[in-house]
Amino acid sequence: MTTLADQPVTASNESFKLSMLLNDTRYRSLTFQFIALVAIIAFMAFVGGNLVRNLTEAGLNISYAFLGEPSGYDINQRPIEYDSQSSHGRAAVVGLLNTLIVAFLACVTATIFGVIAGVLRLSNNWIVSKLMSFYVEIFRNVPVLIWILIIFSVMINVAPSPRDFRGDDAVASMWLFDSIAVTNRGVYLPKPVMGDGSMIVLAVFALSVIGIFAFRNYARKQLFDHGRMVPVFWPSIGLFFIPAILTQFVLGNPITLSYPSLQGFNFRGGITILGSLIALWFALAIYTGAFIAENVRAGIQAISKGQTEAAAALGLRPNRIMSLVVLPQALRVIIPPLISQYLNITKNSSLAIAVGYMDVTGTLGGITLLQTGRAIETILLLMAFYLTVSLLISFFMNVFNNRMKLQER
Amino acid sequence: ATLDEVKARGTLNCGVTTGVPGFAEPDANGVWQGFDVAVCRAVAAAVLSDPNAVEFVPTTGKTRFTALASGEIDMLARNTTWTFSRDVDLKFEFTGVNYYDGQGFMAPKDLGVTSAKELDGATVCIQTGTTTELNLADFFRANGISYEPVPIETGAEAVQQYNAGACDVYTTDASALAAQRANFEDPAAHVIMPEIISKEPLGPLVRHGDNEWADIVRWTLNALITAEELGVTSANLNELAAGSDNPEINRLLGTEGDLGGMLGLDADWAERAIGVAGNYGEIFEKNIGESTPIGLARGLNAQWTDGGLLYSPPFR
Amino acid sequence: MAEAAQMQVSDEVAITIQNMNKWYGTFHVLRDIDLTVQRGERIVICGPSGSGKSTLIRCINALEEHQAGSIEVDGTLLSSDLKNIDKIRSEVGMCFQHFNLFPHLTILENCTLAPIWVRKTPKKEAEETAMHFLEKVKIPDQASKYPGQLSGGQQQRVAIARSLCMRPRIMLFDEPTSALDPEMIKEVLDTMIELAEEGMTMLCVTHEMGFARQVANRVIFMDAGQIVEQNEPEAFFNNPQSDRTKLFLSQILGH
Amino acid sequence: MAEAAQMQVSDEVAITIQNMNKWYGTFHVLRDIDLTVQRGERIVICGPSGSGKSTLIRCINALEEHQAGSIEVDGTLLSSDLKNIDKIRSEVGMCFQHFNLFPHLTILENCTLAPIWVRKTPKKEAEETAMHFLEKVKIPDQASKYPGQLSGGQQQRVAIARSLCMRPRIMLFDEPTSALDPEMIKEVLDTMIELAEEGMTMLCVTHEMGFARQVANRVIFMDAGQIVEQNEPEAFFNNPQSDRTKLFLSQILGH
Amino acid sequence: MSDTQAQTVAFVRETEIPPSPPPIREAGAVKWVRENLFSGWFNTIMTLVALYIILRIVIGVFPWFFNGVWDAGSIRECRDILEGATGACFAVLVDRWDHLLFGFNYPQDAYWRPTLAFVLLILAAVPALFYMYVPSKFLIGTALYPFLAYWLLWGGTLWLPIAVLAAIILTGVVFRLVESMTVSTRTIVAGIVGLVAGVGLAYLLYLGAKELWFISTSIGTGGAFAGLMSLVFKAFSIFTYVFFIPMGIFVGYAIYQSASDGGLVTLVTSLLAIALMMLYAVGPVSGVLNGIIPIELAAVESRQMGGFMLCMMLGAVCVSLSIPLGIVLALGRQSSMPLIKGVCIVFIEFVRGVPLITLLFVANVMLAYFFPPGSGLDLFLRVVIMITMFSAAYIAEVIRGGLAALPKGQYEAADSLGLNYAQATRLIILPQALKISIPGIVNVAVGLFKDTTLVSVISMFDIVGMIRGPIQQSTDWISIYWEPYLFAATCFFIVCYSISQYSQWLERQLQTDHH
Ligand SMILES: Nc1ncnc2c1ncn2[C@@H]1O[C@H](COP(=O)(O)OP(=O)(O)OP(=O)(O)O)[C@@H](O)[C@H]1O
Ligand SMILES: Nc1ncnc2c1ncn2[C@@H]1O[C@H](COP(=O)(O)OP(=O)(O)OP(=O)(O)O)[C@@H](O)[C@H]1O
Ligand SMILES: [Mg+2]
Ligand SMILES: [Mg+2]
Repeated sequence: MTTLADQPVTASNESFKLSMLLNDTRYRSLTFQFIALVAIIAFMAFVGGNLVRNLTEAGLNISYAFLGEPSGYDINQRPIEYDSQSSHGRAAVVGLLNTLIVAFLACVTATIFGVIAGVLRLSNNWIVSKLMSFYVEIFRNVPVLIWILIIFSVMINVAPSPRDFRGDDAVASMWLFDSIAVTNRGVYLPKPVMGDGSMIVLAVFALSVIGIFAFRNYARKQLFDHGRMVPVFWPSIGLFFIPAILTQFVLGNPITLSYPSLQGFNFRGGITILGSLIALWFALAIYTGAFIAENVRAGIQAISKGQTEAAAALGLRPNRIMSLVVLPQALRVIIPPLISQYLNITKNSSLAIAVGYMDVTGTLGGITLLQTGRAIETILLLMAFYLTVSLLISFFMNVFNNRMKLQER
Repeated sequence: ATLDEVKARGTLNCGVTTGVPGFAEPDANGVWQGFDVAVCRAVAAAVLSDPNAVEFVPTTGKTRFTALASGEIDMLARNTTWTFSRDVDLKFEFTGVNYYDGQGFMAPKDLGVTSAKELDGATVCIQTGTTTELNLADFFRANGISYEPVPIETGAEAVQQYNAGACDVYTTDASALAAQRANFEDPAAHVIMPEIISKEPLGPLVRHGDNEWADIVRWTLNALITAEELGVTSANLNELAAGSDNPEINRLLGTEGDLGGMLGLDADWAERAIGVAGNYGEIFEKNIGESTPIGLARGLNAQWTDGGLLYSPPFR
Repeated sequence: MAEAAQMQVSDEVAITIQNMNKWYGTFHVLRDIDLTVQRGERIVICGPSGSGKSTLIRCINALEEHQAGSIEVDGTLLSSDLKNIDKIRSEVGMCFQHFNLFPHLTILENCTLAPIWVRKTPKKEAEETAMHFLEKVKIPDQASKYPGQLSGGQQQRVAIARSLCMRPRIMLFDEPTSALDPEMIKEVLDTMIELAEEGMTMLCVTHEMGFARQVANRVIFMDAGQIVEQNEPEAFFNNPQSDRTKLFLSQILGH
Repeated sequence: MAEAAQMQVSDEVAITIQNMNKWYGTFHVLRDIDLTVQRGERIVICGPSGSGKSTLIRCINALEEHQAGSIEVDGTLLSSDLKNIDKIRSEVGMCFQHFNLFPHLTILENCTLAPIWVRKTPKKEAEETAMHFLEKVKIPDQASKYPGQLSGGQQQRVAIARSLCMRPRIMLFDEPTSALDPEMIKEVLDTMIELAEEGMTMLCVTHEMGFARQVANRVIFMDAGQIVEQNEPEAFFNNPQSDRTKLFLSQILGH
Repeated sequence: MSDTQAQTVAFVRETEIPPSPPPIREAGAVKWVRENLFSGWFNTIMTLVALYIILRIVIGVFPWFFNGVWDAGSIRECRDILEGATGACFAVLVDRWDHLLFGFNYPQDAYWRPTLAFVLLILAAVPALFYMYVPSKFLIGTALYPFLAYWLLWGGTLWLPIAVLAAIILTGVVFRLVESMTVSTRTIVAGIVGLVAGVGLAYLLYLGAKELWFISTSIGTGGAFAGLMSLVFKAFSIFTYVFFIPMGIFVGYAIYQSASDGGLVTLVTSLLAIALMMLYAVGPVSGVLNGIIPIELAAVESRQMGGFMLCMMLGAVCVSLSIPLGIVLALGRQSSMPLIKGVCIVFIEFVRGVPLITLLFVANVMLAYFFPPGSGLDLFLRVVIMITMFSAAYIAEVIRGGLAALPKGQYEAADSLGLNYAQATRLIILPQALKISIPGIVNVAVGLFKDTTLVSVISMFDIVGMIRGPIQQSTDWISIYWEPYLFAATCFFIVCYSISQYSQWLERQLQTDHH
């Protein structure tokens, strides 16, 4: 029946009366919104007018010209090229990248800490579960700023300084056949130097990584098609290392390592991971890990006992119950709060300056602000940056939530 | 105008740091003490006849300029370096220099470094705040050597790092270096290097455009300096205020001429200012001098007559 | 119908429980349970709430440990040996009161999960079996939906199909209809009757007396953790021996 | 009994629905509904699931908007004018399938809430009225309990009492018994019969045919958003006219 | 049916089997250790690792802790006493105890006031926290507490908080009065109120329009963006010029019109009443009363507050302010009106997206520019505004969860009983939604309390600010590090841990509660 009657009719030919603006459900909400709009504009007028007047009175103007001027200061961690002659704008970008670096590292590590602690908290080993509760409670209930300060200080006092490596009676020594130096200024790792043919080794390595995925797929297919269980873990490990190492050996060591060594005041050569980065990274990770541990625990406990029992009654073994039944469901519960924790890490990384790590709050919102005195401009930029990051993260979270929504009637 | 506001309010709002040993710090009773603080008190005594009529407003490096610009404070007396852009671009008025500082380096003796120029590749702890990072960058750049900066917010944290060996050298204003070193467990194990890589004239500042107020602050500071030059001390102040043979002392202390009236104050404004804690030299000795735990020598801050830079324009 | 069903009872023993006792802490839930179930027998267990019915059948597939006595299923002694537990569980299907379907998997995946991972059945084969049993419980067209999209009766039938996919020799039902409305109860009972007619060994906790009369070989009445009375349905309902049973039946039938 | 009840129907019109149409998006749920209800009439609405029964009675009480046609309740035209909506809602009581009691308030508070806040009745008076109606539905002793502490049947009766406290002239019931078990159904139906005997105008969506026979003046059968047939109960059940009705009745009575 | 089978099957128990105690396999302690610590190789390894970690920590910290010096005047004296041994210098806590707790600036003879306020806070919190056990009349004490606490902390005349309280109570009376008026009386009130509100609004809007024009003329110089902004503001200004009179008339008329149902009139009258009283009555009345019967404490300015007390104050004030704001935001976000919903979403997402420390910078360096020149809001107030906004956004999200958890039937039932939006929200929806949200709100509160330490970055002397500023930078305690931080951590741990334990307890209570 595709008659006119299949479409809703909206026409209403009552005559309009002023009181309908208030009493008629159709106009009422429009009226309220109009009033709200006027109120917002009035508020803007108040705030904006004061701002303009105050700025004129102080003889200030809003200008972002300073971003193009040379910054004049150095930054200890430079993901992109930068020196003291670069502009403030570039310094801001360096800081921004530094923020993202530490936030990313801390997110990954916090997740690992959190998952381990959350699972161990449910362990039936009394001492371990109590230790984890202790960890969670002590970190959750003390401000993160204090933790950052304390952890940083512990690290610089516990790790040896480069001085301790010096001399014949050195108190400290490098790890793993003199290839890694752990100092309170940072960790120095060997850096690969690409010789001839190293591309082949890399290619083999890349292929073997792809191979691992292929192998896993194959194993799954074997199970699904022929009901044969192929072991996956050890072959994967082998596949990861053996082909690349063999090629390296066969081609006569095209990739060599340049080891860090103590030269002058510091270790040089190799890859440096700054101490302040490590401290902030670790502090944020261990602090947020405590919160994530709670989320993980709650997520696992949210899966009703019935699910485990049903799986057990079907004959599934405990590790399979975990991976096939409990975890897939628990993840739905765990991931949304997990993402908020990631947001928190990003925001808390703005405390970086307490350990001397030059994140965006340290460069743009710190030295640049200090040198140029452009408080309003820099703070607006800062807010815009953090806002963008969190909106992006929230966006991904919503996408995830929608995809993972349980099908219901 | 600021003067009227201050008088009407009955207190002087003076911006200070959140704490620099010897320069500005609240003691165990919460009373602000220190070298910068003394300037505030002197101004308060000159204007309001009461050295305690000061509301100390602690500011950080980031907040100090807005606090002054927005009128939250009447004057800023904290370690703020007098630079061109602050004076001109940020629209402030520096009213003089109460401490000639310069950025220096400190290193452990066993590092075997005697000059800052040997610091190629060193890790440097910088206490951020004023112009330190810029000076450092300029110095190393000018000498064509490299370094690893470690910016740190507070002196306490810098000392933590420095003592744990997380940095080879520690740089900040020489006065602060000396103060920190004096309180190390073994002060003798550390050397302050001869190079002073920057000029850091530290002084009080006020907002641009209110010249009457700027004059009051400027000449109060000058009164303290001149008093030392002329030998006016807290001990002989009362005696000299009754009149002396030196016409300049008389003009300073208001027994001759009407300098106070020109400032919009009364005749014995300077006497009150000096009466708070004595002249510049006395203030120096009491707060940061060699007899204190801070233990600073006069150095550049000696009177010009003693080979220093302190040179107050004449009271005439 | 009861006569017809009885025909298929064989002389082989499926489950032997001897002198089994269980405690929760110091609370004695099951006392001296002795029970032998023949292959193909269909047993209905009833009794007041809290009498230990659920606990009993949960002990049979090792969801709970018992502390004394022995349980033997298909000749395998239930001990704390994991191998035996696995063996028993793959032979005993269980159907819970609250279905306990896996909400993150489709109906088909619910049904093929255990065959693939426990029995290592090839996926294709597992899916065929699953569809077979889904047809049996009359919901093959729901196979690709998620549990949350089905009605209660349908969910319960999926739960039955899921256990059947493991081709168990013995099925345990724990009040399979008590969460359902009358219309759905009928659907589920029909499915169970069909199973019964095929000669499946069944232990079923239920208060559906109609079902008991129609299907069971034996009705067991439990109270306070003990088996108080057991008999053939006709005899049990028409001529209960123990006073406790009489009281219980008067309540349940009068309702 | 049906005759006795019929006595009280007056000639005044309580509800007039003319040519009413409603859409959800583009889905046409109600089509050309015409219905006149006299004061004191008791109407039972039945029909297959999804036929729009709930939607119809929710429109009468403005819980849903209709897009075409008119609904007039007690002489007040239901339009988007809030005043009219308020007026109608205070004259029409509604009783939901899932009770929708306010769990954070006691039974007494549930019943006095609307009289106090909407009718501005003094609290004391409102409580007296509430107790009166709670007595009427035979649960005066539960007045100070919370809804969570009552059984389903008791909750449903509280829901009825709650709407009665507003002294509505018209009561709408949406499957008031379908969430209940048989014993509780009886409790609720008894209460409704009592109300009917007092001459309350009632529209009731239900499949309880016993209730329809005993109480209704008229039975309305809906399908696919249309009123397919309406008649007096005897005639409706014994001699349905439309094929659709016959089919429906055969299912529902055969069950 | 064969007879034999019938016989084997029939079974009737003749005697009851008595319950017996469970079999005992192993003795208590040994069994416990075996089951909980060494029940498998994995468990055994974990136990050993855990024990090793604990041991290391204890060995590392023990001497430092127990060599602690408690009595010294400065860090130098401490060192002399220790003579090179490892040991803490807890003397700093003794020496600066008052500063750590109250800040260095709070008058020493008035320490009893915050202490008393703290004790009273605990007493006042009890009826709210344990509402299920404490008779609800004790909540009156909780409601009175803020006024008393204000007086204790800030000093001044007691009559001021009393006058404010009186104004609030009076407003309540006005509310009741207008609500219970007959329609004809209310029409008169509505007329007057409508006139006042209409004229007042029109005037405010007129000022706003002028202001907007002023903005547009003063930003329109540099560059395309500024030009565009200038145009936008011009448009706004014209919009407001066009609408200020109609708007005033309309709002006045609307208030007048709503006399019959009374909701709007009542609300506007009460708002008007409280605004007028706050502006014109509270100050003079309290002044006069204080003139007659002076009850005064020495006034303390908020910039003199500091130490842990400042954290507690900020925490308590901001949490209690942000709950109502959070409720409004949550309701706004659930609103069906796109504009209002949009504004709430933008606000919430904006505030949640920015670190608190940046917001605090805003409070410190920017907020002053947004107020009329010279109005000089004090820093404490600015910080309170920012933290309140911050936590309100989080609380709004928690409450939104609670609102979403309510079944739709509750809204429908309220509608069908004829309750209007305000009544339904206040009587039906919020009580239930808030109850669900309590644990979440408590979590936000704990987080907020911890975040109060961030005010140290804008030169306020909370406990961390106190340590990083005046203590570590004093001549006596120069660069002392561990001891004060340890103390601060302990303070926070005690408070936060108690709150989170409370929250868990409450969660359990709510679970077992009738629903
Ligand atoms: N995990 C447990 N810990 C302690 N006691 C328990 C536990 N599980 C069950 N019980 C107790 O054991 C007794 C038997 O429980 P069970 O579930 O077997 O009863 P049931 O006969 O199935 O009752 P219903 O008909 O209500 O399901 C009950 O009294 C119950 O309270
Ligand atoms: N909010 C909605 N949006 C879209 N479609 C709806 C909505 N509510 C109900 N419907 C549809 O409108 C139709 C009528 O629904 P209604 O609830 O009135 O049926 P009913 O006759 O009461 O059925 P039941 O006996 O199952 O309660 C159904 O097909 C339903 O799917
Ligand atoms: Mg049970
Ligand atoms: Mg319906």
